[in-house]
Order: sequence, then structure tokens, then C-alpha cells
Amino acid sequence: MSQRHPVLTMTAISKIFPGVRALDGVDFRLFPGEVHALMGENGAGKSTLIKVLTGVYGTDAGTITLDGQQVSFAGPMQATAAGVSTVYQEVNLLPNLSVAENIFIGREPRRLGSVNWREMRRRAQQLLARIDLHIDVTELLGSYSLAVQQMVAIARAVDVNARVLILDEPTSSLDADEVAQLMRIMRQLRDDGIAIVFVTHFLDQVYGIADRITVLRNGRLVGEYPTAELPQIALVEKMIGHELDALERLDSETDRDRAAIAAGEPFVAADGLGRTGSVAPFSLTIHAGEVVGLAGLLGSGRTEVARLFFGADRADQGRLAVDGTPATIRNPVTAIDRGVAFCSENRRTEGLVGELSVRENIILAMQAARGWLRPVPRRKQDELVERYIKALSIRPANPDMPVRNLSGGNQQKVLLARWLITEPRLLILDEPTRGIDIGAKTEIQRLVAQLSDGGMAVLFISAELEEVLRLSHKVVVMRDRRLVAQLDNDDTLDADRVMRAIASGAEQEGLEKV
Amino acid sequence: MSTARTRLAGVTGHRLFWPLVVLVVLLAANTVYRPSFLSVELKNGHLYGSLIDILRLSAPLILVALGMSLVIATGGIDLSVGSVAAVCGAIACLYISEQPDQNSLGGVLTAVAIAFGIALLLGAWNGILVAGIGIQPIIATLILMVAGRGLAQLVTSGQIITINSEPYKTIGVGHLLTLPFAIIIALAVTLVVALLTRRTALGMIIEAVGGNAEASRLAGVRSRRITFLVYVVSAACAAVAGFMMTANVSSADGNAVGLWVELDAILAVVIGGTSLIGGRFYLSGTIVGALIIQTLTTSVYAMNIDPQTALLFKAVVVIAVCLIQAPAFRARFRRRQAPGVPPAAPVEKQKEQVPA
Amino acid sequence: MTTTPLAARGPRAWWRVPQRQVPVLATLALLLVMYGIGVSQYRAFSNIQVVFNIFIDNGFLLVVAVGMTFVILTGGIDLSVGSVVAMTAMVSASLLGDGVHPALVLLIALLIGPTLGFAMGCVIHFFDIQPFIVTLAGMFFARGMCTWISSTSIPITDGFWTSAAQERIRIGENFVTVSVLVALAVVAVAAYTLAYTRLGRNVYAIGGNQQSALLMGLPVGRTKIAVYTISGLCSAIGGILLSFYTLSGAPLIAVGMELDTIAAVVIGGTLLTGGSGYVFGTLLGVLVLGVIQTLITFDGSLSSWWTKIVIGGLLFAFILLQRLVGIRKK
Amino acid sequence: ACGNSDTGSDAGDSKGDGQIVLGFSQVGAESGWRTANTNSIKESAEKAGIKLQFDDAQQKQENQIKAIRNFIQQKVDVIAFSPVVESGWDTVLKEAKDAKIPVILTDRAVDSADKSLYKTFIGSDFVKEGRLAGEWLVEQKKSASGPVNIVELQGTTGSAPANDRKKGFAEAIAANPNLKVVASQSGDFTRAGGKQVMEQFLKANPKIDVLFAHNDDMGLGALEAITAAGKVPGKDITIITIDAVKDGMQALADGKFNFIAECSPLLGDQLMDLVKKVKAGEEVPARVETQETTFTQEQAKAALPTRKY
Ligand SMILES: Nc1ncnc2c1ncn2[C@@H]1O[C@H](COP(=O)(O)OP(=O)(O)OP(=O)(O)O)[C@@H](O)[C@H]1O
Ligand SMILES: Nc1ncnc2c1ncn2[C@@H]1O[C@H](COP(=O)(O)OP(=O)(O)OP(=O)(O)O)[C@@H](O)[C@H]1O
Ligand SMILES: [Mg+2]
Ligand SMILES: [Mg+2]
Repeated sequence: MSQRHPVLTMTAISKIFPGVRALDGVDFRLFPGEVHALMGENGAGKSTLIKVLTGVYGTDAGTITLDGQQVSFAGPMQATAAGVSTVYQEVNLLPNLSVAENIFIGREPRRLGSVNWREMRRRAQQLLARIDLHIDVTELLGSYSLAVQQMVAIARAVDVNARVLILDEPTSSLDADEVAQLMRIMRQLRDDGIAIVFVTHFLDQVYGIADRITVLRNGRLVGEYPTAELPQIALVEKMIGHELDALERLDSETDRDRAAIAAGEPFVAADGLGRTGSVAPFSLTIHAGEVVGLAGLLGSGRTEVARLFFGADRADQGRLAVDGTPATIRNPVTAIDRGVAFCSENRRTEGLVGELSVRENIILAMQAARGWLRPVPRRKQDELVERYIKALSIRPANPDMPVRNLSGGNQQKVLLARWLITEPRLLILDEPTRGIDIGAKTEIQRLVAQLSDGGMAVLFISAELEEVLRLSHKVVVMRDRRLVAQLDNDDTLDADRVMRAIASGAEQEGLEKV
Repeated sequence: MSTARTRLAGVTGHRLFWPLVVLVVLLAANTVYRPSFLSVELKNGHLYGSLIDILRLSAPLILVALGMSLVIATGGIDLSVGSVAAVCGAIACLYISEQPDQNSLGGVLTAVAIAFGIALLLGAWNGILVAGIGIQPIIATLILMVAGRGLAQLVTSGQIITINSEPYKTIGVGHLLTLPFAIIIALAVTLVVALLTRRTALGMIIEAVGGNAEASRLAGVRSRRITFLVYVVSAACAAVAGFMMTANVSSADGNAVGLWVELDAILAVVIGGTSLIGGRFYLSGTIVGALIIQTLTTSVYAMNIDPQTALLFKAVVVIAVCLIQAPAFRARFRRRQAPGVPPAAPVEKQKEQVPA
Repeated sequence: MTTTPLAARGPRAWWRVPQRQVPVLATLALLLVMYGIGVSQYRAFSNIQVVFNIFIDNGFLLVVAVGMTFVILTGGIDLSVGSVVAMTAMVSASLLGDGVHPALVLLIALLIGPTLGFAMGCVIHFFDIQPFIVTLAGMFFARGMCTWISSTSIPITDGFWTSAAQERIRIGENFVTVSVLVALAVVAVAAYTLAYTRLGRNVYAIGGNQQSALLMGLPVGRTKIAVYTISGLCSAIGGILLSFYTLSGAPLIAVGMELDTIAAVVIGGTLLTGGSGYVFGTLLGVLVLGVIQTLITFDGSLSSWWTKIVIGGLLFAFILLQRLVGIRKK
Repeated sequence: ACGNSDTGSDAGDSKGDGQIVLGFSQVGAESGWRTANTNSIKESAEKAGIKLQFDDAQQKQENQIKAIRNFIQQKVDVIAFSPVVESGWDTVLKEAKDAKIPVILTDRAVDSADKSLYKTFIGSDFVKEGRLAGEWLVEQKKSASGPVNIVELQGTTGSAPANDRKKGFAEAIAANPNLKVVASQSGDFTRAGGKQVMEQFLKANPKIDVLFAHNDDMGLGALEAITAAGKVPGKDITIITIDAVKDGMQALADGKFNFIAECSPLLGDQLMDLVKKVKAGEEVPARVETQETTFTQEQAKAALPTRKY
């Protein structure tokens, strides 16, 4: 193996942003026919390394060689032309164009110089069928969920004749099925001799597919290891830079008295709540101190349920009671008034205000609730922001940095901090751990457990079934935009049973039917 | 020495640095052309001179641009400000001209109050179209831009209403503490807007709405209400500007008052560093922008530049201001130097490299 | 494995109008309604020639609006169009006045607009300055050039120009002019370019999200520069059509035309934020403005100020209905 | 008028009863003068029993051409218009001629080589106005020994009145080499423009003896600048303007202005006369000038009570 020549080497790469040394003398090698995992905490510099490679950013130092030749791409266009195909973190597609076009734009099939739409549609359909995605490719991409968009982005990258394929957290918004599909495709490409860079925070995915691992920390290279020689624990230690004592399991903490929680009045009770064309009417109660997990495949309508509770969409049927009194939640303002908070899944379009600083983003919801006339005093802002930057280890710990410049995972933490400081009574978390590194993920999980212990009701949506199972007292299963099962999280509940409920509805198992 | 350099870098890096440099250059050019340009003398207890003229004449533009800053911060634009200024000026003058005693303070105050009320209505109209019905701001305000001119002429019946009212005239040409009253009003309004936006959370909330309206809505911000509000504020500012413009010549000309002021205002806002996309806004920048534009206009008259060259001149200055402010432009002309970055922390652990 | 619920949506029924085209169709319907109102109110309105006149009178506006459509689709804006139109007409008139051969004049006139557009595009792209400002400076520049060439209007007496201006292409009883054919050709070419060429698709892509387009490896810079060049070219063509139309060049002609153009594009259903819209919509937008104006002239009883108020009112009614119809369909 | 009797106020319908239909396209409503002009035409048309199809072009030549085309479609009897600019009317005037609709120009001329495209022109002679103003000044200053410094406030750059008045004035004052225009700048025919330009004139030129403004409004604006500079208008600075609108006449009567050359907007009656003649196929003169005069301060005092506009 050592005789083989790397298809790509990056040597002593440095990248400096105003005030941040994002990369500091990083080396990276990539061999043909391997899956190379790039690992590191949020903000370690993974995405930056990738963007430097493909010419989105210029380097401040260092060289890049591709196939033995030194290169310096002026932008993704040149990189793609040279055979480096990339799916960047956060879906970077065009919501205003059709799915088919998103896959083929820039290399549309043409006939006599003009775009051949029919052929494009046909090929798009074929391509998506290969990854088991059966959608109308003429619809606008923007009308599909984030997960679908992510799959489309992958389809686009995979279809070009690339020698290097880079996937920056492609799995963060996918569920188990899609991940399996993706793994299958990656193996196939690897066997065809393509070199794949794979960034993820899911260790099992890394160990399931990667041949080699490079770890970054704080913009520096920690090391490069064959996967087989690096046990999971060691990997995590290298990523976080210290011993792993902080990451003991959470199981014990969620062992709380389910009966006691359910005994009292529910904090919110939905009765036949629904919205035409979005979610079928459902009934659901969430008690104070209870964590309700929402499970389901992508597009099953979990987000829609959350949005109804928060008034982001208005329900057109059914009733909602908060604290035992009927409540009409018309919009987010009334929801927040009643103590509901909603951490949305798409942080870029529905969560953060990129231009504003970390501080402003964190206090935004609190400020909105107080009304503009009563600004949050500066001292209090400092105190709150500092506390949560520390608690969630948001990096860089600079409250005045525009949030747009934060790494993906850190942005997610900012969003979470925004809602935590409002001290809600019901916290709705839609994919809160997406794109978050393992340390922070555990941190968030612990936080959720802690909050619910303190009496907060939590509605927890996550594509990771284990996470849902670990945290929730009750698992609610969605399918085809209707609520199909509510399962108490007792000793008998495991991922298998939930999967079966997701796959086939509640009947077979004789589960509590809704 | 290095601290001196960093301090210098701090100054040149400031947002207002380059606009101010341009302003100074313009004034210097005028002074070279006519050395007495900068001279200010005291005449009848008033300061008198070209600089004072610039201040006085820029007052309406400053006002309009202030309102425009807020609108632009929400990602909108208000083309109707010129028409609103014309309508309000016309209404005020019409009311005063019908008074038996045009010099009565009460009458003038009533006139101003009525016109101001109308301005709020017009602003609310824009606000409803944009925030309520969801029409794109440029078109929504274009409607009032066209129809408002007609309204102003309807009010004046297409004539120029001349008034002879000392109190009203004060708004445009009066003096307070030797300074033009107009500029004092403009400063006062600036102060109020600055306090309202920067001492309360309004500014941040406006920026949040402009930066990402949907995210703000989901954070509990009443985005629509804020959007509505900025159009009302913009119309209110335009109304005061309209009073100044009409008071300046003691007459209301429905056709000429505030003609093209919207372009100048937008220009002022952008020169001041606020992006038309929405988000961050900078009131101080806007004021410097307005001063630059008025200085430009006055220079054209003062240097007796013929109107043909005047526009070319304006084009050059506008592009120059924007270019030297653009980071991308400066980056091209700055020799590469190590940016000020925190020194790298000591390496904690030796790099490990496993042979491939 | 079970199929994902995403497969559930069946093929689209043939009669269902795609979402994206709803605004354009709403505009078309309303335009017809408005025309109907005109016909029922004023008898001479039903002459076919009235419709042709709308095309004749708005040919140059249409061409310029087509160029603007490209720019707005990328999320930009071009305020220089009115001045560039005027400058082109002025240059043509003054060169023709100097006895330069019309073919050469045509060539020069057609080069000036795109050159300025190219320059503006470069400044916008390379220095990352907002299009509004750059094109505003372009507007000042071109207008300044107009008055610099001549402060009064220059008549055109050239044979080619006059015949192009006065040639009537008979269609039955009625006629159109060369300008109409040129304008329609421009519309057709533009529609084709936007729908069937890479350049056109890149225009939509940039309007959707410039950052994404960049990351997807699309030639963002080139496309941006191209749209301003195209807009400059369309303004130049518009300028020539205008010089056919008026057979002169006047320094203050086409003042405020940029606003008419933007209005036409937006009424035609194109989003100012970019990424969504059609040239056909722009055509409808221009016709809407034309019909409004014709209605007002036919009425003939409005005073000057009521004219403005009524234009504003009709514009408002139209946009309001357009939105209501659009929402209803969704 | 065939079976379609419920169609509204279409111009074509009224032809049956022999009423003359006049299509008139006005420049716009950019000044009080223009509005007075419009009102005069509307009133006179009503008085003369002529049906007026009025259109406002909002200062745009394109709009005027459109309006004329629509008049042709409506088959009006006579078309009259005040051209926004001089050039560029041939095509549309040919269409009118082909449709056998006579055209009358008002207020401003066109430069068509083919004079048969329009029947006649009615309006003021701007060059003459400038000349009258200049001649009066020459007369006043004939005893002046030293140089007389004149500043000129021009109208909108390139507009016919501005060009012609400047020309006429320059011709007249050439008679006395002592008279010198030291600064000339456009004030856009507006009061605000006049004031702003005058402010700078005053600062740049220590000694200004005479102000010539191309219209009253700019003169009125300049008045304020002069007063603010601590000078006495009409005494320290001699002010000559053109137009004689009411506010200007008032200033003249008050002694703030010194001389006004009239430019009368009241050509409605004369126009309607012409319309009738043209319609009847009578011969009309190729050029009809509006009745105009000049005013000194005393004449202004006398005329003011009876001024209509
Ligand atoms: N455009 C930018 N301007 C300033 N700082 C930036 C910019 N982009 C990234 N950074 C900073 O560079 C560092 C590395 O960010 P990067 O996005 O590479 O992290 P990452 O390893 O991909 O993290 P994550 O797992 O959260 O995606 C972070 O501290 C981030 O704040
Ligand atoms: N059958 C379908 N065909 C196409 N698109 C669908 C289908 N079902 C759902 N979608 C898309 O998926 C979105 C609904 O998914 P929603 O976000 O509610 O689901 P979710 O369970 O939260 O999924 P995710 O895991 O992506 O968060 C809708 O916006 C819709 O456009
Ligand atoms: Mg990343
Ligand atoms: Mg979801």
C-alpha cells in the first residue's frame, strides 16, 4: 500500500480568517480507492480544509497537489473540472430550480446546443431511482424537505466522473435508510477506484466504511490513522484532546419515574390537531418533565407536528390546551407567550440571522418576548451569553462574531442557546444534534435530560433512533404524515420495535393504537 | 511604533473613514477652486457661508435618508419618499395659505400636524402593501411614488402655492443659536431615531427581520409589524423633509418638491455602508453619505460646472466612494501583509503520522 | 425495505398548472380583463390597430425590459437602462448628423451599450459592489454623456433610419412597424436563451442562491457580467428602436424609463430577489403598462394630476388582483 | 354610432352631432405656467363648444407620440399638442396626415423639414422674450460707465425656452460691451433650484449687479437667497425675469423685481379659433403669436388686480 501514490496531498495548509486561525499547517493525503474520514470537533476546521482544497477560499500558506501536479483552484468550477466533486456541508442547492436541474445544472444534456429537458428528466429519474428516491423531478427542489435535498445533492456529486469525491457531513439530515443507501453507493464508488473524503460526526458510520481517519483539532492536524488501528475511544480522545471520562453513558439519568410524570395534568394536550395537506389530525399530550420522542422516516411529518405546536403553521382543525386551559396558538408569538420554544431543523433558513452576532442571535427570542422597548440590559446579555457559550462550548467564544462565520455545529449550539435562555416550559427540538460533534452531542443530551428533570416538557425529534430511545419517556411514531403509534419507553421498547412501527404501522405488535 | 501602526490601521479600517475622506476631498477641491469656500462669517447673528448652506440644504436629505436606512435595513426600499414630501409640503402650505393670519403659530402648528398625520397614513399604506399584502417593496412604493405626485398636484391644483408665514419659514431657513434651524431639526430627528433604535432593542430587531425574516418570525419577532413600522417612520421623515423643502422657498410646488430625492437618499444610505440586501444599518454612515451628496450638488453650483459635466462628475464620485470602500477593491491594491491574528497557541502534542 | 413515503406523490395531472407559472397566467388573465374593460367603454378601443399600437409604442420598452429581466433574474438590478437608451439614440443621431454611414452607426450604437454593461458587470463582480450603486453611477454617466453630446435634440434625416421608422408592415387593414418585429424577435431569442441554454439556466441559478451556485461549480462571475452586458445590449437595441420611433436623439428622453422597466418585469411575475420569472411575463408586464396608458388617453378627460393618480390606482388594482388570484390558485 | 349606442364617451360617437373633437396632448403639469395654459385651453374649449380629449404626457415625448396615435384611432377632428422636444415628430405626424387629421402646434415648435405636416403654430417667441429683457437692460444701463456684472439663471438645460431666451438676451446685451454675463447656470425652472444656484453665485461673485432669470419662479427663489445674503433685491441687484405669473407680478409690484417680459399661457381662445378654422378648411397663418407684453414696476402695480393667473 505504501508504494501507492496519493491522488491528493495537501501540505502545510494554513488559513486565517479575521481573528481566527482556522487551519494551521495541516497536512492531508488521500489515496485512490479509499474512504478517508476527516474527523474533529465542531470548528476544528474540516469544512475549511475542504473549501481551501476546492478553491472556495484561497490559502494563506501551503501547497496542494493533485495527481502529482501542484494545483490551486480558483473555485469549485475548476475543482470539478479537475475531477474533485464536492457536497458541501449544509445543502447548497438551488431551491428555485427543479430537482432534475439541480442535479444537472452546469452539465445539462444538450441537443444541438440547447438543453434537452426531456433527457435531463429521464436521467435524473434514473439517477435518483438508483438511490431509491422516487420523487417528481420536475417539482421545485425547495418544496422538498432537507433530507430529500441532501440526497439530491449527493446524487449530483456522485454522478460526475470524479476521481475525488468529498462529502461534508452528508448524513446529518438523513435517516437510517438513506444512510444505508449512501454507504452502499460509497462502497461501490470506492471499488471503482474513486477516493472519497467523508466528514461526519457519527462514529459508527466511520467505522462502518472508512479505511483511514485524519483527525483535526483547533485547526491543527492531530494525526492520520488506519481505522483498524484506532479504537473508537482513542479516536474520540484525539478529537477532544483529553481523556474520555466526561462521556460516560447517559442511560441511568433517564431512568425516571414515568408513572409519576404522567400522573399530573399534561402541559400541552393536542386533540385532533391537524392541518389539511400537511398533517392528519392527531392527539398527543406532553407532560411537564416529560421527553416525548418523535420518530419516523424523512418526510413523515415530524417537523409539521412541531410547527403546529409552535404556531409556525396554523392548525385548521382540532384543539390545543396548554396547562389545562384551551389555547389558540395562532403564531409563534402566542406560542412563546405560553412558554413554548422551537428549535427548528434548518438553522440557515429558519433559525439564525447570519449577519447578526452570536450575542444578538442568542438573545433574539428573549428580546422579542420582552418587546423592543425593554432591551435586555447589556450586563445581563453578557452574563447569559457567556454562560451559554461556556455551557455549550461554542467556539470561537467570541460573542461579537457574525454567526454566519461559525462552523455548522457551533451555529446549531447558538440556536439552542437562544431558546434555553427563554426558559421555556415546552422545548421543541427538531434535530438538535444534527451536525454536532460527539462531545457536544452528549452535552446536549445531558442537557435535555437535566431540563426535563427540572420540569421542562420536551418534544424531541431526531433521525437517530438510539438518541430518541435513550432520552424519551414516550416515543411517538409518524408515518405518511399521520401519527401511527405511541409507545411507552419501558424496558421492552427497543429500536427494532420502533422500526417495525415505522415500517408497518402499529397493528402487528398490538401496540397502543392511536 | 507598531502600536501607532495598529492604531492607524484601526482608523483607516473604520467604516466611516473612507466616506469622510471623500467628503474632505470634496471640500478641499472646492477650497482650491475658491479659497473663500470654507469661510464662515456672522451675518445678522447667523452663520453665513457655503458650509452652512451645505448643512442647511442637506437637512431634508438626511431626514429622508434616515427613514430610508430603516426601510433598507428590513430589506425593503421606499421609492415614494419624494412624493410623500411633496404631498405633505403641499398640504401644510395649502392650509397655511388659507389662514387669515399666516403668521399665527397655532395655524402653522395645525398645518404641520395635519400634514404629518397624512404622512403617517401614506406610510401606513405602504406598510400595508408590503407587510400586509406582501407586494414587493419596490413596486408597492412605486404606486405611491406615481400617485403621490398626482396627489400633491391635486392639493395645489397644479399651481405653486406661495405663503408668507414667518413661523413656517423658520423650519426651512430659520436660525437657532446662529445655526440653521433645519439642521438642528435634522440632528434632533437623527438623535431620536438613533436613541430609538440603538438604546432600545428596535435596531437589532429591525436588523434581524432584514437579515432573515422567517427566522425572526420563528424567534417570536413580529416581523410584519416591524416592516409596517419602518415604512411609517420613513414617511414621517419624508414629511418633515417636505416641510423643510417647502419652507426653504416659502412655496409648495407639487411637481418639483422632492423630485428624485429617493435616489439621493438610497445613494446616501449605501455610501454610508448599509447594504441594500438588508440586515445591518449604520445611521452615522447615512448622515455622512447625505453630506457627501449635498456637497457634491453644491460643488456643482459653486464651481459653476455645467450641468452636463455635473452628472459625469457625480458618476465618478459615486463609483470612487464605493470602490475605495469595497474590501474586494482594497484587497487588490494592498500589498499582502500578515493580518492581525492571535498568535498560534503552543502545540500541545506532537503530530502523529502513520505511514500509509 | 419499505418504500419511503416520498414515493407517494403520483405523476402530475396534465391539466395542473405548474406552481411557477401561476403568476404569469394570473397576469395574462387580468390583462385580458383590462382589455375587455377598455373595449366595453370606448368603441375605438376594439380596433385591432389599438393593440398593434400598444406594441408599436412599447417596442423599445419591451426590448429594454427583456434585458432587465435577465438582470433581475440574477437578483441584480440595472438602473442605467433609461440613460443608455438615450445615449444610444443621441450617439446615433449625432453620428448620422455628421454623415457617418448608417451601417457603421448601427454598429457603433450597438457596441456602446454592451460595453458599458460589461464594465458595470465587471465592477459588480470583481469588486463586489452593489448593482444598484454601480448601475446608478452608470445612469449618471450615460445621462451626462447625452447632454455632453448635445444639450438639444438632434433630428435624424438619414434615409435608412427614416425608412426603418416609417416602413409599415401591413397585416390586413392594420400595420405594425419594423420595431415591433425586432422587439418580438428579441423576446423570442431571450426566451430561448433563458430556457434552453446554459447561460440562461445559470442566470436562474445565481438568482436562486449565488453562494450555492458558486459551490456547485457554476460560472457565477461570467454569468453576472454577461447579464449586465446583455442588458446593455438590449438597452442599445431599445435605443435604436427609440431613435426609429422618434427619428431624433434627445438628451432628456427616456428619463425614468428604468422604473417603467422594473415595473413591467415585476408585474410580469418576476421576483426582484431573483431566480424566478419568465420573459413572457415581462411581455405581459409591458402590455399591462401599455393598456393602462391607452385607457387613460382614450378617456381624455383626466387632468394632469388625476392621470398620475389613476395610473397609480390601476397599478395598485392590478397588483392586488394579481396577488389575490395567485394566492387563490395556491 | 351604429347600433352600439351604449358605448360611453367615445370621441367617435359625438361626431354625429357635428361637435368638433380636439385631441390635445399637453407636456405635463411641471409648472404653474403650464397649469394655467391647460386651464385656459380647457375653458376656451368649453366656451367654444369644442369637445376636448385631453392627455397629459408627463414630460415624455414617448407618451405624446402614443397619445397622438390614440387620437388618430379615435378619429378626432383636430390634433393639437405642445411638443416636449423639437425633434422626432415626423413619423407620427405623417400618420396623422395620412388619416387626414390636421395638426396644430402650441407653445413650442418642431423642427420638421416638411412643413405640411402641421397646419400652424401658436405660441410665444422665446427669443423675442429674451431680447425684450435684454433691450430693457441695455436701456437702463446705457449710462453705466464701469462693467455691469450679470448672472443668469437658465431654465432646464436643452429646453427650447432656455435656449432661446438665453440667445435673445445675449443678442440684445451685445449692444453694450459693459454688460457682461459673469455666471450662468441652470436652475431647472424651479424656485428651489433658483435659490440654490443664486446662493452660490452670491458667494462666488462679490459684485453682482443684475440677475436675469429665465422664469419668475427661479427669480422668486433667488430673491430669498439675495435677502439672506443681506442684499436688497431690486436695488442692490436688478432683477429681470420672464413669464409674469401672479407671484412674479406681485414681486415686481413690490419693487423686488425690476422688469418682466410676459410669456402668456392664455392661448386657449386663439387656439380654439384656429381649430375651428382648420376644421372648416380655411386658410390659417403659418405662425400665430400669443398676445404678450412687458411689465415694469409701475405697469405691474396697475395690472396686478386684473391678472388671471
Ligand atoms: N468565513 C469565515 N470567516 C471567519 N471565520 C470562519 C469562516 N468560516 C469558518 N470560520 C471559522 O473557522 C473555524 C473552522 O470552521 P469549520 O467550518 O472548518 O469547522 P468544521 O470543522 O467544519 O466544524 P463543524 O463540524 O461544526 O462543521 C471555525 O472557528 C469558524 O468559526
Ligand atoms: N410523498 C412525498 N413526496 C414528495 N415530497 C414529500 C412527500 N412527503 C413529504 N414530502 C416533503 O417533505 C416535507 C415534509 O417533511 P417533514 O419535514 O414534515 O418531515 P420530517 O419527518 O420532519 O422529515 P425530516 O426528517 O426531513 O425532518 C415536506 O416539505 C414535503 O415537501
Ligand atoms: Mg463543517
Ligand atoms: Mg423535519
